[in-house]
Amino acid sequence: MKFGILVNEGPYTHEASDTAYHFTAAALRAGHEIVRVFFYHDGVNNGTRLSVPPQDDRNISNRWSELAREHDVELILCVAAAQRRGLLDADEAKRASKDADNMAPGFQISGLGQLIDVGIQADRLIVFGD
Amino acid sequence: MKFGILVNEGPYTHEASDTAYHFTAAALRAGHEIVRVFFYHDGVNNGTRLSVPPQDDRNISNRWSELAREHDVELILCVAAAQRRGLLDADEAKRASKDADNMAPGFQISGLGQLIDVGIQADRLIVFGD
Amino acid sequence: MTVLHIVNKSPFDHGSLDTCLRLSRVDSAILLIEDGVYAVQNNTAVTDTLRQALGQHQVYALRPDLEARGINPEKMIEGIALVDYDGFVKLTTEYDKLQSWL
Amino acid sequence: MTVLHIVNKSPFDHGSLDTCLRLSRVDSAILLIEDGVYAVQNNTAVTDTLRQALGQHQVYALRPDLEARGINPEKMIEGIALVDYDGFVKLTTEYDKLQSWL
Amino acid sequence: MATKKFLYINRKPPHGTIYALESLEVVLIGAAFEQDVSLAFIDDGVYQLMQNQDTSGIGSKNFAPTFRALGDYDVSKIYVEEESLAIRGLTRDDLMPLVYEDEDDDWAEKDSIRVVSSAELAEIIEQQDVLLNF
Amino acid sequence: MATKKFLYINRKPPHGTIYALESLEVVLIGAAFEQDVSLAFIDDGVYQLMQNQDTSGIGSKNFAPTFRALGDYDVSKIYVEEESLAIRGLTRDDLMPLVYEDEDDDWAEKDSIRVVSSAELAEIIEQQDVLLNF
Repeated sequence: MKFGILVNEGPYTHEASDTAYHFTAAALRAGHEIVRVFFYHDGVNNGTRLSVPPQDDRNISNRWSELAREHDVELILCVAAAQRRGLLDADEAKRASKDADNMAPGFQISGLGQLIDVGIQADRLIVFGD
Repeated sequence: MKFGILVNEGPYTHEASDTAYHFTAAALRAGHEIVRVFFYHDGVNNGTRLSVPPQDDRNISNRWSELAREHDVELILCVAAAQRRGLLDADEAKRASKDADNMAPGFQISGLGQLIDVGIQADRLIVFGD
Repeated sequence: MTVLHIVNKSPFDHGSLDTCLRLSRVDSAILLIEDGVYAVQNNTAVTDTLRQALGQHQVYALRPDLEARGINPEKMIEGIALVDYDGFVKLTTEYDKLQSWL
Repeated sequence: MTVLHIVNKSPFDHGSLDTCLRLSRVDSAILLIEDGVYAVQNNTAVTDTLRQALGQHQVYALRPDLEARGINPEKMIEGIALVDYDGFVKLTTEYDKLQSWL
Repeated sequence: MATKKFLYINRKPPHGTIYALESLEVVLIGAAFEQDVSLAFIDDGVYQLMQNQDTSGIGSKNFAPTFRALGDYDVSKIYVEEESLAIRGLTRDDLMPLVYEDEDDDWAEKDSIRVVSSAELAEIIEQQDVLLNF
Repeated sequence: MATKKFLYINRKPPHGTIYALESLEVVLIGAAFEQDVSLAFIDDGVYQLMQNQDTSGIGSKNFAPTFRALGDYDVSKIYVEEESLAIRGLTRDDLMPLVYEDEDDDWAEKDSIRVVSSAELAEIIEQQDVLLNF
């Protein structure tokens, strides 16, 4: 079955980001297809590569990046939500004349249309949030 | 009177960050002293310099930076909360071997002791959060 | 030595206002801000709760938050005092400590 | 064509569970996750609500979230089924659409 | 590609958090995809449609007027739960007028807002393909 | 510098959000400042003290055992609201044992948790200098 995943909350702050990860990993284990994980609202903060969590804690951003690498899962940060919150890839940083970017590997920035699109394409869209 | 301000939520996502700003500005107008604004939990996200809000919206990080410059207000991001969420100054980035930093001018990174300290020093500590 | 209690959540989806009222002494005051200001309206499911509170506490609400939400001051429960941000700051100097019911 | 309703908030501080029950048709199912799992315990202020829900809906709860919170399955209201993440995924394939009451 | 029925469920009040504003941004973008779109306002979500919202005092973006543009985007099914209005002491008149032009009725201007009971809304939810919550 | 009375008010459940964990980090750091510290657990905050929490299944940090260290940090006044326990079907026995050694009583081990009524807690709040909420 084809799944779409929407993540509305940031890492560590809300369990939504953990639950979404565990659900996505379990769906892949069961042989389902993940069409896309779309990060919206504070969810875009999952895509930072600057996080330095305590050594005895999980690294949430790395965990998503590995999922993308190992299973070729598309991880999309909403561009408008990401700009508001200061989550930029190199292109966005350049366009906004910012001197740094902070997006983690495996993530991409795209428009809200990708959320509607996954709603159309997927057999099930599941929302994780606050 | 001496005020301490605690901000627990990130910019745009929660009104707490706006209310804290308006309160701080009003306290300064009334001639009070702001001992420190301490940013904790997602509040540390107020200190990013990479935010690119829509042109017709307020720029929350800039607004704090200007307050710091014009009124010499101390803006402190909790180091542990900031590391978890990927909010780093140049020193922290170097220490963690990260290739970028994202803290806005006027903010400083320090420990949780600064929150207790402002609780002790200030006549009033006010908390803005979710 | 008394407390200014600050409530910032809607009383229709959260228990913050109830908890505040349960744990506030008679002479303390209550300030409604952000989504907490929805409690001021007349003819709602929490109007009786707020009327009772007004018998025991001075109750304030932050005017800019009311205006943002389109709440008509004429439809407000009688006895609630409106303040702007300057008035908010003044209140925090008049009470000895501040309790934000997050 | 029926719905799996997902509730992730504590029923003691939020109205999510009440709204879910008010707006769910008899044959739909309910899955409690994250802080939503606090609703499963016996002898609480929401136990009656959940018992009534069990008469109309299949009710599930996410076991890892129960364990994280130290909720003893023996103190759970009878009739609630526990699932792990694999079971969660399986449920979402068995119901036609998913409604997260955020 | 087949048309799907999308329902946006709005349960949060408008200015304390950004969910309502960012949810409306999705609706506007989504309108270009020509799906069968409805909106539901439940619990504190009904406050999003209040008349006379003026955010100048808190300095944030006033997105309430944008709801009035929904009719032009062919978003004309806006369900408001009656019970949610009632416990908040509100009636239809406290909400903004939201209208659309009905192309099947010589472009007559019609009311987009439909106040519905909980039972009706439960049926509407069951009829959807995709349920979006923010 | 004079000693102030700090009360940390905990009203949020432990694992759905990070507030409880980060609040406990403040308490531990604050202990070094030798102020007069108390903690209150109210509403869903009482769940922070539940026995047998095991977060291995959700993969997040299990900080519950850290509460047991509070006695060693001279944090020994832990108030739990009775009404909050009651509506959750909980009693003192559902909570972790938290103890401290009383230096004024030949280091006898004593219970840190004091289950109090709403009225008592309202008085305790009034007696503080600094009220911290997260």
